[in-house]
Amino acid sequence: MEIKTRQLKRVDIVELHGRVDSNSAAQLEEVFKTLTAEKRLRIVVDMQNLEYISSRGLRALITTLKETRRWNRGDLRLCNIPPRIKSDVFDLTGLTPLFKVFDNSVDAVGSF
Amino acid sequence: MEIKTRQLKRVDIVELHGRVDSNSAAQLEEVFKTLTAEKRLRIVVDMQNLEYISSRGLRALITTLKETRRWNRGDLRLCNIPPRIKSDVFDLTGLTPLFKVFDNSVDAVGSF
Amino acid sequence: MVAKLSVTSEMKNLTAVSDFVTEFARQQSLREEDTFALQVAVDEACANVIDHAYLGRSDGPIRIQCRLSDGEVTVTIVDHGEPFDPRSVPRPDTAAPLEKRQEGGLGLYLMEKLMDSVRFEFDPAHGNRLTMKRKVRREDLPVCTSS
Amino acid sequence: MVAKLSVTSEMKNLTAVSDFVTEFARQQSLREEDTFALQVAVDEACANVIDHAYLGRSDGPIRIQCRLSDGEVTVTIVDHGEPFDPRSVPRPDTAAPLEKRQEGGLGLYLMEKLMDSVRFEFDPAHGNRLTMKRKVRREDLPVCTSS
Ligand SMILES: Nc1ncnc2c1ncn2[C@@H]1O[C@H](COP(=O)(O)OP(=O)(O)O)[C@@H](O)[C@H]1O
Ligand SMILES: Nc1ncnc2c1ncn2[C@@H]1O[C@H](COP(=O)(O)OP(=O)(O)O)[C@@H](O)[C@H]1O
Repeated sequence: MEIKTRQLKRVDIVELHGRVDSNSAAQLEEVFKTLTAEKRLRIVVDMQNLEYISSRGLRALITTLKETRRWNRGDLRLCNIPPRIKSDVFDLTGLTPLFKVFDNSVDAVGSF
Repeated sequence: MEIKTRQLKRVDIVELHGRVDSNSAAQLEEVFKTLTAEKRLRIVVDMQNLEYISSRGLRALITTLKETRRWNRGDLRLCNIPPRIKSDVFDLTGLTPLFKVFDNSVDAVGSF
Repeated sequence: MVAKLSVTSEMKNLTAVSDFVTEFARQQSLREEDTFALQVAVDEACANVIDHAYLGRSDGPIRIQCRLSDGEVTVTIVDHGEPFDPRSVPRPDTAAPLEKRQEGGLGLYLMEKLMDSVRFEFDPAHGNRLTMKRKVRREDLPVCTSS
Repeated sequence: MVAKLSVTSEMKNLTAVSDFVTEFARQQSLREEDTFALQVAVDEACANVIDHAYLGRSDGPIRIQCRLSDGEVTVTIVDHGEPFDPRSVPRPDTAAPLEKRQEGGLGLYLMEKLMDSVRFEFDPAHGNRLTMKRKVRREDLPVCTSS
Protein backbone atom coordinates (compact mmCIF):
# COMPACT_ATOMS: atom_id res chain seq x y z
CA MET A 1 0.00 0.00 0.00
CA GLU A 2 1.02 3.54 -0.63
CA ILE A 3 -0.65 6.73 0.55
CA LYS A 4 0.10 9.97 -1.24
CA THR A 5 -1.17 13.19 0.19
CA ARG A 6 -1.34 16.50 -1.60
CA GLN A 7 -2.10 19.73 0.17
CA LEU A 8 -4.03 22.21 -1.91
CA LYS A 9 -5.04 25.61 -0.66
CA ARG A 10 -8.26 24.63 1.11
CA VAL A 11 -8.43 20.91 0.48
CA ASP A 12 -6.15 17.92 1.06
CA ILE A 13 -6.16 14.97 -1.30
CA VAL A 14 -5.34 11.54 0.09
CA GLU A 15 -4.58 9.05 -2.70
CA LEU A 16 -4.80 5.38 -1.80
CA HIS A 17 -2.70 2.97 -3.85
CA GLY A 18 -2.83 -0.82 -3.63
CA ARG A 19 -4.31 -2.75 -0.71
CA VAL A 20 -5.41 -1.05 2.46
CA ASP A 21 -5.37 -4.29 4.43
CA SER A 22 -5.86 -4.60 8.16
CA ASN A 23 -2.18 -3.93 8.65
CA SER A 24 -1.73 -0.88 6.48
CA ALA A 25 -5.01 0.62 7.67
CA ALA A 26 -3.05 1.89 10.69
CA GLN A 27 -1.00 4.13 8.41
CA LEU A 28 -4.14 5.50 6.87
CA GLU A 29 -5.42 6.30 10.34
CA GLU A 30 -2.15 8.15 11.05
CA VAL A 31 -2.47 10.22 7.89
CA PHE A 32 -6.01 11.25 8.77
CA LYS A 33 -5.05 12.05 12.37
CA THR A 34 -2.26 14.30 11.21
CA LEU A 35 -4.63 16.18 8.93
CA THR A 36 -7.39 16.64 11.48
CA ALA A 37 -4.87 17.63 14.17
CA GLU A 38 -3.74 20.43 11.84
CA LYS A 39 -7.37 21.42 11.39
CA ARG A 40 -7.21 20.48 7.76
CA LEU A 41 -10.77 19.23 7.65
CA ARG A 42 -11.59 19.31 3.97
CA ILE A 43 -10.36 15.97 2.73
CA VAL A 44 -10.76 14.20 -0.60
CA VAL A 45 -9.91 10.49 -0.65
CA ASP A 46 -8.99 9.43 -4.18
CA MET A 47 -9.51 5.67 -4.61
CA GLN A 48 -8.50 5.45 -8.27
CA ASN A 49 -5.68 3.01 -7.55
CA LEU A 50 -7.16 1.22 -4.56
CA GLU A 51 -7.21 -2.58 -4.80
CA TYR A 52 -9.13 -3.23 -1.64
CA ILE A 53 -9.89 -1.72 1.71
CA SER A 54 -10.39 -3.71 4.90
CA SER A 55 -12.95 -2.99 7.59
CA ARG A 56 -10.17 -1.30 9.57
CA GLY A 57 -9.62 1.02 6.65
CA LEU A 58 -13.35 1.72 6.62
CA ARG A 59 -13.20 2.47 10.32
CA ALA A 60 -10.53 5.11 9.67
CA LEU A 61 -12.79 6.66 7.03
CA ILE A 62 -15.85 6.72 9.29
CA THR A 63 -13.95 8.13 12.28
CA THR A 64 -12.47 10.86 10.12
CA LEU A 65 -15.81 11.56 8.43
CA LYS A 66 -17.37 12.18 11.85
CA GLU A 67 -14.42 14.26 12.99
CA THR A 68 -14.41 16.53 9.95
CA ARG A 69 -18.17 17.04 9.97
CA ARG A 70 -18.36 17.95 13.62
CA TRP A 71 -19.74 21.51 13.92
CA ASN A 72 -19.95 21.62 10.15
CA ARG A 73 -16.28 22.38 9.89
CA GLY A 74 -15.40 20.20 6.97
CA ASP A 75 -16.02 16.89 5.25
CA LEU A 76 -14.34 13.79 3.92
CA ARG A 77 -15.38 13.10 0.35
CA LEU A 78 -14.60 10.15 -1.89
CA CYS A 79 -13.82 9.93 -5.57
CA ASN A 80 -12.91 7.36 -8.20
CA ILE A 81 -14.18 4.39 -6.18
CA PRO A 82 -13.43 1.28 -8.28
CA PRO A 83 -16.69 -0.56 -9.14
CA ARG A 84 -15.79 -3.70 -7.21
CA ILE A 85 -15.02 -1.76 -4.03
CA LYS A 86 -18.15 0.31 -4.54
CA SER A 87 -20.43 -2.73 -4.81
CA ASP A 88 -18.72 -5.25 -2.54
CA VAL A 89 -17.56 -2.94 0.23
CA PHE A 90 -19.34 0.40 0.30
CA ASP A 91 -22.78 -0.70 -0.88
CA LEU A 92 -22.64 -3.96 1.07
CA THR A 93 -21.87 -2.24 4.35
CA GLY A 94 -24.35 0.56 3.74
CA LEU A 95 -21.60 3.17 3.80
CA THR A 96 -22.28 4.67 0.37
CA PRO A 97 -25.08 7.02 1.47
CA LEU A 98 -22.97 8.39 4.32
CA PHE A 99 -20.34 9.85 2.04
CA LYS A 100 -20.41 12.41 -0.72
CA VAL A 101 -19.00 10.46 -3.65
CA PHE A 102 -17.65 11.95 -6.87
CA ASP A 103 -16.66 10.50 -10.24
CA ASN A 104 -13.36 12.30 -10.39
CA SER A 105 -10.96 14.25 -8.23
CA VAL A 106 -11.60 17.61 -9.90
CA ASP A 107 -15.28 17.48 -9.01
CA ALA A 108 -14.47 16.31 -5.49
CA VAL A 109 -11.95 19.11 -4.88
CA GLY A 110 -14.26 21.63 -6.52
CA SER A 111 -17.19 20.55 -4.35
CA PHE A 112 -15.74 22.31 -1.30
CA MET B 1 -13.57 23.71 -31.56
CA GLU B 2 -15.62 22.73 -28.58
CA ILE B 3 -15.86 24.49 -25.23
CA LYS B 4 -17.09 22.56 -22.24
CA THR B 5 -17.77 24.39 -19.03
CA ARG B 6 -18.25 22.84 -15.64
CA GLN B 7 -19.49 24.77 -12.69
CA LEU B 8 -18.04 23.63 -9.38
CA LYS B 9 -18.95 25.19 -6.10
CA ARG B 10 -16.47 28.07 -6.13
CA VAL B 11 -14.68 27.55 -9.41
CA ASP B 12 -15.66 27.17 -13.06
CA ILE B 13 -13.67 24.99 -15.42
CA VAL B 14 -13.54 25.94 -19.08
CA GLU B 15 -12.23 23.06 -21.21
CA LEU B 16 -10.95 23.96 -24.66
CA HIS B 17 -11.06 21.25 -27.30
CA GLY B 18 -9.58 21.47 -30.78
CA ARG B 19 -8.64 24.75 -32.49
CA VAL B 20 -9.50 28.09 -31.04
CA ASP B 21 -8.99 29.89 -34.31
CA SER B 22 -9.83 33.53 -35.04
CA ASN B 23 -13.39 32.50 -35.78
CA SER B 24 -14.17 30.34 -32.79
CA ALA B 25 -12.39 32.74 -30.44
CA ALA B 26 -15.63 34.75 -30.42
CA GLN B 27 -17.41 31.86 -28.73
CA LEU B 28 -14.70 31.67 -26.11
CA GLU B 29 -15.20 35.37 -25.47
CA GLU B 30 -18.92 34.75 -25.02
CA VAL B 31 -18.31 31.97 -22.50
CA PHE B 32 -16.02 34.18 -20.45
CA LYS B 33 -18.44 37.11 -20.61
CA THR B 34 -21.27 34.96 -19.32
CA LEU B 35 -19.16 33.80 -16.40
CA THR B 36 -17.91 37.23 -15.40
CA ALA B 37 -21.41 38.72 -15.79
CA GLU B 38 -22.61 36.15 -13.24
CA LYS B 39 -19.72 37.17 -10.98
CA ARG B 40 -18.20 33.74 -11.34
CA LEU B 41 -14.66 35.04 -11.23
CA ARG B 42 -12.62 31.98 -10.30
CA ILE B 43 -11.95 30.35 -13.63
CA VAL B 44 -9.72 27.44 -14.60
CA VAL B 45 -9.00 27.05 -18.32
CA ASP B 46 -8.10 23.45 -19.08
CA MET B 47 -6.05 23.24 -22.28
CA GLN B 48 -5.50 19.48 -22.28
CA ASN B 49 -7.20 19.01 -25.64
CA LEU B 50 -6.34 22.34 -27.23
CA GLU B 51 -4.76 22.12 -30.67
CA TYR B 52 -4.02 25.79 -31.08
CA ILE B 53 -5.18 29.17 -29.95
CA SER B 54 -5.14 32.29 -32.09
CA SER B 55 -4.24 35.77 -30.94
CA ARG B 56 -7.96 36.51 -30.67
CA GLY B 57 -8.25 33.62 -28.26
CA LEU B 58 -5.34 35.07 -26.31
CA ARG B 59 -7.10 38.40 -26.23
CA ALA B 60 -10.14 36.77 -24.63
CA LEU B 61 -7.87 35.23 -22.01
CA ILE B 62 -6.12 38.50 -21.22
CA THR B 63 -9.36 40.52 -21.05
CA THR B 64 -10.87 37.96 -18.72
CA LEU B 65 -7.70 37.73 -16.63
CA LYS B 66 -7.86 41.48 -16.05
CA GLU B 67 -11.57 41.37 -15.34
CA THR B 68 -11.34 38.56 -12.77
CA ARG B 69 -8.35 40.08 -10.98
CA ARG B 70 -9.90 43.51 -10.60
CA TRP B 71 -10.21 44.34 -6.89
CA ASN B 72 -8.68 40.93 -6.17
CA ARG B 73 -12.00 39.24 -6.70
CA GLY B 74 -10.85 36.22 -8.61
CA ASP B 75 -8.42 34.89 -11.16
CA LEU B 76 -8.17 33.03 -14.41
CA ARG B 77 -5.73 30.13 -14.14
CA LEU B 78 -4.45 27.77 -16.79
CA CYS B 79 -3.69 24.06 -16.70
CA ASN B 80 -2.52 21.27 -18.98
CA ILE B 81 -1.03 23.63 -21.58
CA PRO B 82 0.28 21.40 -24.40
CA PRO B 83 4.07 21.86 -24.80
CA ARG B 84 3.84 23.31 -28.33
CA ILE B 85 1.28 25.93 -27.29
CA LYS B 86 3.31 26.68 -24.19
CA SER B 87 6.51 27.31 -26.14
CA ASP B 88 5.23 28.74 -29.43
CA VAL B 89 2.34 30.84 -28.13
CA PHE B 90 2.54 31.62 -24.43
CA ASP B 91 6.30 31.85 -24.05
CA LEU B 92 6.74 33.59 -27.40
CA THR B 93 4.24 36.32 -26.59
CA GLY B 94 5.49 36.74 -23.03
CA LEU B 95 2.12 35.71 -21.61
CA THR B 96 3.37 32.83 -19.46
CA PRO B 97 4.43 34.96 -16.47
CA LEU B 98 1.09 36.77 -16.40
CA PHE B 99 -0.90 33.61 -15.64
CA LYS B 100 -0.82 31.11 -12.82
CA VAL B 101 -0.20 27.86 -14.65
CA PHE B 102 -0.75 24.36 -13.27
CA ASP B 103 0.19 20.87 -14.44
CA ASN B 104 -3.28 19.44 -13.92
CA SER B 105 -6.82 20.51 -13.30
CA VAL B 106 -6.98 19.22 -9.72
CA ASP B 107 -4.11 21.49 -8.69
CA ALA B 108 -5.63 24.40 -10.57
CA VAL B 109 -9.07 24.00 -8.99
CA GLY B 110 -7.48 23.38 -5.59
CA SER B 111 -5.36 26.54 -5.88
CA PHE B 112 -8.36 28.79 -5.28
CA MET C 1 -4.94 -27.81 -5.31
CA VAL C 2 -4.02 -26.82 -1.76
CA ALA C 3 -1.86 -23.89 -0.62
CA LYS C 4 -0.77 -23.36 2.97
CA LEU C 5 0.81 -20.55 4.94
CA SER C 6 1.79 -20.22 8.59
CA VAL C 7 2.42 -16.86 10.20
CA THR C 8 2.67 -15.48 13.71
CA SER C 9 0.03 -13.19 15.15
CA GLU C 10 1.41 -9.83 14.03
CA MET C 11 -0.52 -7.32 11.95
CA LYS C 12 2.49 -6.71 9.74
CA ASN C 13 2.23 -10.31 8.53
CA LEU C 14 -1.11 -9.55 6.92
CA THR C 15 0.66 -8.23 3.86
CA ALA C 16 2.24 -11.66 3.35
CA VAL C 17 -1.17 -13.26 3.95
CA SER C 18 -2.72 -11.03 1.33
CA ASP C 19 0.07 -11.81 -1.15
CA PHE C 20 -0.48 -15.52 -0.47
CA VAL C 21 -4.20 -15.32 -1.20
CA THR C 22 -3.65 -13.18 -4.28
CA GLU C 23 -1.10 -15.65 -5.62
CA PHE C 24 -3.42 -18.61 -4.96
CA ALA C 25 -6.22 -16.86 -6.85
CA ARG C 26 -3.89 -16.00 -9.72
CA GLN C 27 -2.61 -19.56 -10.04
CA GLN C 28 -6.17 -20.86 -10.11
CA SER C 29 -7.16 -18.16 -12.64
CA LEU C 30 -10.00 -17.03 -10.41
CA ARG C 31 -12.16 -14.17 -11.57
CA GLU C 32 -11.55 -10.72 -10.20
CA GLU C 33 -14.70 -10.79 -8.09
CA ASP C 34 -13.81 -14.13 -6.48
CA THR C 35 -10.25 -12.98 -5.84
CA PHE C 36 -11.56 -9.84 -4.22
CA ALA C 37 -13.94 -11.74 -1.93
CA LEU C 38 -11.16 -14.09 -0.79
CA GLN C 39 -8.70 -11.26 -0.16
CA VAL C 40 -11.16 -9.38 1.99
CA ALA C 41 -12.46 -12.39 3.92
CA VAL C 42 -9.02 -13.80 4.76
CA ASP C 43 -7.65 -10.41 5.74
CA GLU C 44 -10.60 -9.72 8.05
CA ALA C 45 -10.44 -13.20 9.58
CA CYS C 46 -6.72 -13.04 10.33
CA ALA C 47 -6.98 -9.51 11.71
CA ASN C 48 -9.67 -10.73 14.10
CA VAL C 49 -7.50 -13.62 15.22
CA ILE C 50 -4.66 -11.21 15.97
CA ASP C 51 -6.84 -8.59 17.67
CA HIS C 52 -9.40 -10.67 19.47
CA ALA C 53 -8.14 -14.29 19.79
CA TYR C 54 -4.49 -13.58 20.59
CA LEU C 55 -5.26 -10.29 22.34
CA GLY C 56 -1.97 -8.62 21.46
CA ARG C 57 0.32 -11.65 21.75
CA SER C 58 2.65 -11.51 18.76
CA ASP C 59 3.92 -15.10 18.70
CA GLY C 60 0.64 -16.99 18.31
CA PRO C 61 0.57 -19.34 15.35
CA ILE C 62 -1.97 -18.85 12.54
CA ARG C 63 -2.30 -21.51 9.89
CA ILE C 64 -4.08 -20.69 6.67
CA GLN C 65 -5.07 -23.16 3.99
CA CYS C 66 -6.74 -22.50 0.64
CA ARG C 67 -8.14 -25.33 -1.41
CA LEU C 68 -10.01 -25.32 -4.71
CA SER C 69 -12.08 -28.35 -5.59
CA ASP C 70 -15.32 -28.86 -7.46
CA GLY C 71 -15.51 -25.20 -8.30
CA GLU C 72 -15.46 -24.18 -4.66
CA VAL C 73 -12.71 -22.54 -2.63
CA THR C 74 -12.43 -23.61 1.00
CA VAL C 75 -10.31 -21.50 3.31
CA THR C 76 -9.48 -22.74 6.80
CA ILE C 77 -7.76 -20.60 9.39
CA VAL C 78 -6.60 -22.21 12.61
CA ASP C 79 -5.36 -20.41 15.73
CA HIS C 80 -4.74 -21.27 19.39
CA GLY C 81 -6.01 -18.11 20.99
CA GLU C 82 -9.19 -17.38 22.91
CA PRO C 83 -12.39 -18.94 21.60
CA PHE C 84 -15.49 -16.81 21.08
CA ASP C 85 -19.14 -17.23 20.32
CA PRO C 86 -19.91 -15.64 16.97
CA ARG C 87 -23.65 -15.74 17.74
CA SER C 88 -23.08 -13.35 20.62
CA VAL C 89 -21.65 -10.71 18.29
CA PRO C 90 -24.24 -8.20 17.12
CA ARG C 91 -24.25 -7.65 13.36
CA PRO C 92 -23.90 -4.02 12.23
CA ASP C 93 -26.90 -1.88 11.40
CA THR C 94 -26.01 -1.01 7.83
CA ALA C 95 -28.92 1.39 7.52
CA ALA C 96 -28.02 3.52 10.54
CA PRO C 97 -27.30 7.21 9.99
CA LEU C 98 -23.79 8.45 10.62
CA GLU C 99 -24.36 9.49 14.26
CA LYS C 100 -25.58 6.01 15.17
CA ARG C 101 -23.04 4.15 13.07
CA GLN C 102 -20.52 1.97 14.92
CA GLU C 103 -17.02 2.56 13.62
CA GLY C 104 -15.91 -1.08 13.82
CA GLY C 105 -17.75 -4.34 13.64
CA LEU C 106 -17.82 -4.69 9.86
CA GLY C 107 -15.24 -7.49 9.54
CA LEU C 108 -17.38 -10.48 10.43
CA TYR C 109 -20.22 -9.04 8.39
CA LEU C 110 -18.05 -8.66 5.27
CA MET C 111 -16.77 -12.23 5.66
CA GLU C 112 -20.33 -13.55 5.86
CA LYS C 113 -21.52 -11.47 2.92
CA LEU C 114 -18.61 -12.16 0.60
CA MET C 115 -18.32 -15.89 1.32
CA ASP C 116 -21.08 -18.44 0.81
CA SER C 117 -20.56 -19.93 4.28
CA VAL C 118 -18.54 -19.04 7.39
CA ARG C 119 -18.27 -21.54 10.23
CA PHE C 120 -16.35 -21.29 13.51
CA GLU C 121 -15.38 -24.37 15.57
CA PHE C 122 -13.65 -24.16 18.92
CA ASP C 123 -11.78 -27.13 20.30
CA PRO C 124 -9.41 -26.83 23.30
CA ALA C 125 -7.17 -29.57 21.89
CA HIS C 126 -6.90 -28.52 18.26
CA GLY C 127 -7.48 -24.81 18.54
CA ASN C 128 -10.04 -22.58 16.87
CA ARG C 129 -10.91 -23.39 13.29
CA LEU C 130 -12.64 -21.06 10.89
CA THR C 131 -13.90 -22.57 7.64
CA MET C 132 -15.12 -20.31 4.83
CA LYS C 133 -16.40 -21.50 1.45
CA ARG C 134 -17.20 -19.78 -1.81
CA LYS C 135 -18.22 -21.13 -5.18
CA VAL C 136 -15.89 -19.61 -7.75
CA ARG C 137 -15.52 -19.44 -11.50
CA ARG C 138 -12.31 -19.45 -13.46
CA GLU C 139 -11.39 -16.64 -15.77
CA ASP C 140 -11.81 -17.64 -19.42
CA LEU C 141 -8.32 -18.45 -20.61
CA PRO C 142 -6.99 -15.80 -22.98
CA VAL C 143 -6.64 -16.80 -26.63
CA CYS C 144 -3.02 -15.73 -26.70
CA THR C 145 -0.70 -14.05 -24.25
CA SER C 146 0.12 -10.42 -24.83
CA SER C 147 3.80 -9.65 -25.22
CA MET D 1 3.24 20.75 -54.62
CA VAL D 2 0.78 23.62 -54.61
CA ALA D 3 -2.60 23.83 -52.87
CA LYS D 4 -5.04 26.70 -53.32
CA LEU D 5 -8.17 27.88 -51.59
CA SER D 6 -10.47 30.86 -52.19
CA VAL D 7 -12.86 32.08 -49.53
CA THR D 8 -14.91 35.23 -48.90
CA SER D 9 -14.07 37.58 -46.07
CA GLU D 10 -16.12 36.01 -43.30
CA MET D 11 -14.69 34.86 -39.99
CA LYS D 12 -16.67 31.64 -40.13
CA ASN D 13 -14.65 30.63 -43.19
CA LEU D 14 -11.51 30.47 -41.06
CA THR D 15 -12.39 26.96 -39.98
CA ALA D 16 -12.23 25.86 -43.63
CA VAL D 17 -8.95 27.76 -43.99
CA SER D 18 -7.54 25.97 -40.99
CA ASP D 19 -8.68 22.59 -42.32
CA PHE D 20 -7.06 23.42 -45.66
CA VAL D 21 -3.70 24.24 -44.04
CA THR D 22 -3.87 21.18 -41.80
CA GLU D 23 -4.59 18.95 -44.77
CA PHE D 24 -1.74 20.46 -46.78
CA ALA D 25 0.65 19.84 -43.89
CA ARG D 26 -0.60 16.30 -43.47
CA GLN D 27 -0.19 15.47 -47.16
CA GLN D 28 3.34 16.81 -47.09
CA SER D 29 4.06 14.89 -43.86
CA LEU D 30 5.24 18.05 -42.18
CA ARG D 31 6.38 17.84 -38.58
CA GLU D 32 4.05 18.88 -35.83
CA GLU D 33 5.96 22.05 -35.11
CA ASP D 34 5.92 23.18 -38.74
CA THR D 35 2.23 22.36 -39.04
CA PHE D 36 1.52 24.37 -35.93
CA ALA D 37 3.44 27.41 -37.20
CA LEU D 38 1.58 27.36 -40.52
CA GLN D 39 -1.83 26.98 -38.88
CA VAL D 40 -1.25 29.93 -36.60
CA ALA D 41 0.31 32.20 -39.20
CA VAL D 42 -2.37 31.62 -41.87
CA ASP D 43 -5.20 31.98 -39.38
CA GLU D 44 -3.80 35.25 -38.05
CA ALA D 45 -3.15 36.60 -41.53
CA CYS D 46 -6.65 35.83 -42.81
CA ALA D 47 -8.29 37.20 -39.68
CA ASN D 48 -6.40 40.44 -40.21
CA VAL D 49 -7.54 40.64 -43.83
CA ILE D 50 -11.15 40.20 -42.73
CA ASP D 51 -10.95 42.62 -39.79
CA HIS D 52 -8.62 45.27 -41.09
CA ALA D 53 -8.41 45.06 -44.89
CA TYR D 54 -12.06 44.36 -45.69
CA LEU D 55 -13.33 46.28 -42.63
CA GLY D 56 -16.44 44.18 -42.13
CA ARG D 57 -17.31 43.55 -45.76
CA SER D 58 -18.25 39.87 -46.01
CA ASP D 59 -17.93 39.31 -49.76
CA GLY D 60 -14.29 40.25 -50.27
CA PRO D 61 -12.24 37.54 -51.97
CA ILE D 62 -9.25 35.98 -50.18
CA ARG D 63 -6.96 33.66 -52.14
CA ILE D 64 -4.60 31.41 -50.24
CA GLN D 65 -1.85 29.35 -51.77
CA CYS D 66 0.54 26.93 -50.06
CA ARG D 67 3.58 25.58 -51.85
CA LEU D 68 6.35 23.29 -50.69
CA SER D 69 9.60 23.30 -52.64
CA ASP D 70 13.22 22.84 -51.66
CA GLY D 71 12.25 22.15 -48.06
CA GLU D 72 10.50 25.50 -47.73
CA VAL D 73 6.82 26.27 -47.48
CA THR D 74 5.68 29.49 -49.14
CA VAL D 75 2.23 30.79 -48.29
CA THR D 76 0.72 33.65 -50.25
CA ILE D 77 -2.49 35.36 -49.29
CA VAL D 78 -4.05 37.86 -51.68
CA ASP D 79 -6.90 40.24 -50.93
CA HIS D 80 -8.46 43.35 -52.50
CA GLY D 81 -9.18 45.31 -49.36
CA GLU D 82 -7.46 48.34 -47.88
CA PRO D 83 -3.68 48.38 -47.98
CA PHE D 84 -1.66 49.15 -44.84
CA ASP D 85 1.87 49.88 -43.82
CA PRO D 86 3.13 47.10 -41.57
CA ARG D 87 6.06 49.27 -40.47
CA SER D 88 3.62 51.70 -38.88
CA VAL D 89 2.25 49.02 -36.60
CA PRO D 90 3.90 48.96 -33.17
CA ARG D 91 5.06 45.50 -32.09
CA PRO D 92 3.77 44.34 -28.71
CA ASP D 93 5.82 44.76 -25.54
CA THR D 94 6.03 41.12 -24.51
CA ALA D 95 7.69 41.99 -21.23
CA ALA D 96 5.01 44.41 -20.04
CA PRO D 97 3.17 43.63 -16.82
CA LEU D 98 -0.52 42.83 -17.00
CA GLU D 99 -1.76 46.40 -16.40
CA LYS D 100 0.31 47.71 -19.32
CA ARG D 101 -0.40 44.79 -21.59
CA GLN D 102 -2.37 45.48 -24.78
CA GLU D 103 -5.09 42.91 -25.26
CA GLY D 104 -4.73 42.65 -29.03
CA GLY D 105 -1.83 43.21 -31.39
CA LEU D 106 -0.26 39.76 -31.10
CA GLY D 107 -1.25 38.43 -34.53
CA LEU D 108 1.38 40.11 -36.70
CA TYR D 109 3.98 39.37 -34.04
CA LEU D 110 3.14 35.64 -33.99
CA MET D 111 3.29 35.49 -37.80
CA GLU D 112 6.72 37.07 -37.80
CA LYS D 113 8.01 34.84 -35.00
CA LEU D 114 6.66 31.57 -36.31
CA MET D 115 7.57 32.11 -39.97
CA ASP D 116 11.08 32.74 -41.28
CA SER D 117 9.93 35.69 -43.37
CA VAL D 118 6.78 37.77 -43.73
CA ARG D 119 6.45 40.25 -46.58
CA PHE D 120 3.56 42.54 -47.53
CA GLU D 121 3.16 44.03 -51.03
CA PHE D 122 0.40 46.45 -51.97
CA ASP D 123 -0.57 47.00 -55.57
CA PRO D 124 -3.78 48.79 -56.56
CA ALA D 125 -4.13 46.61 -59.67
CA HIS D 126 -3.43 43.15 -58.24
CA GLY D 127 -4.45 43.64 -54.65
CA ASN D 128 -2.54 43.13 -51.44
CA ARG D 129 -0.18 40.19 -51.34
CA LEU D 130 1.28 38.66 -48.21
CA THR D 131 4.11 36.18 -48.66
CA MET D 132 5.30 34.07 -45.72
CA LYS D 133 8.04 31.47 -45.85
CA ARG D 134 9.26 28.81 -43.48
CA LYS D 135 11.88 26.11 -43.85
CA VAL D 136 10.26 22.84 -42.88
CA ARG D 137 11.25 19.23 -42.27
CA ARG D 138 9.22 16.20 -43.13
CA GLU D 139 8.23 13.70 -40.51
CA ASP D 140 10.37 10.55 -40.74
CA LEU D 141 8.21 8.07 -42.54
CA PRO D 142 6.97 5.33 -40.21
CA VAL D 143 8.53 1.88 -40.70
CA CYS D 144 5.09 0.31 -41.00
CA THR D 145 1.60 1.63 -40.68
CA SER D 146 -0.31 0.83 -37.54
CA SER D 147 -3.57 -1.00 -38.08
N1 LIG E 1 -11.39 -14.66 15.89
C1 LIG E 1 -12.03 -14.01 16.90
N2 LIG E 1 -11.74 -14.29 18.18
C2 LIG E 1 -12.36 -13.66 19.17
N3 LIG E 1 -13.30 -12.71 18.98
C3 LIG E 1 -13.64 -12.38 17.73
C4 LIG E 1 -13.03 -13.00 16.63
N4 LIG E 1 -13.57 -12.47 15.50
C5 LIG E 1 -14.48 -11.57 15.91
N5 LIG E 1 -14.53 -11.50 17.24
C6 LIG E 1 -15.44 -10.63 18.02
O1 LIG E 1 -16.44 -10.16 17.14
C7 LIG E 1 -16.46 -8.72 17.14
C8 LIG E 1 -16.80 -8.21 15.76
O2 LIG E 1 -15.76 -8.49 14.86
P1 LIG E 1 -15.62 -7.70 13.53
O3 LIG E 1 -16.95 -7.68 12.87
O4 LIG E 1 -14.51 -8.27 12.73
O5 LIG E 1 -15.28 -6.21 13.96
P2 LIG E 1 -14.07 -5.58 14.76
O6 LIG E 1 -12.94 -6.54 14.72
O7 LIG E 1 -13.83 -4.32 14.02
O8 LIG E 1 -14.60 -5.34 16.15
C9 LIG E 1 -15.10 -8.32 17.61
O9 LIG E 1 -15.13 -7.05 18.20
C10 LIG E 1 -14.77 -9.43 18.60
O10 LIG E 1 -15.38 -9.15 19.85
N1 LIG F 1 -4.07 42.76 -43.50
C1 LIG F 1 -4.14 43.93 -42.84
N2 LIG F 1 -4.75 45.00 -43.38
C2 LIG F 1 -4.83 46.13 -42.72
N3 LIG F 1 -4.33 46.34 -41.49
C3 LIG F 1 -3.70 45.33 -40.89
C4 LIG F 1 -3.58 44.06 -41.52
N4 LIG F 1 -2.92 43.26 -40.68
C5 LIG F 1 -2.63 43.98 -39.58
N5 LIG F 1 -3.10 45.22 -39.68
C6 LIG F 1 -2.94 46.30 -38.69
O1 LIG F 1 -1.96 45.89 -37.75
C7 LIG F 1 -2.48 45.88 -36.43
C8 LIG F 1 -1.87 44.74 -35.62
O2 LIG F 1 -2.34 43.52 -36.13
P1 LIG F 1 -2.28 42.23 -35.23
O3 LIG F 1 -0.91 42.16 -34.64
O4 LIG F 1 -2.72 41.09 -36.03
O5 LIG F 1 -3.28 42.51 -34.02
P2 LIG F 1 -4.86 42.80 -34.00
O6 LIG F 1 -5.42 42.30 -35.27
O7 LIG F 1 -5.25 42.00 -32.81
O8 LIG F 1 -5.00 44.28 -33.78
C9 LIG F 1 -3.97 45.80 -36.61
O9 LIG F 1 -4.66 46.36 -35.50
C10 LIG F 1 -4.20 46.58 -37.89
O10 LIG F 1 -4.23 47.96 -37.59
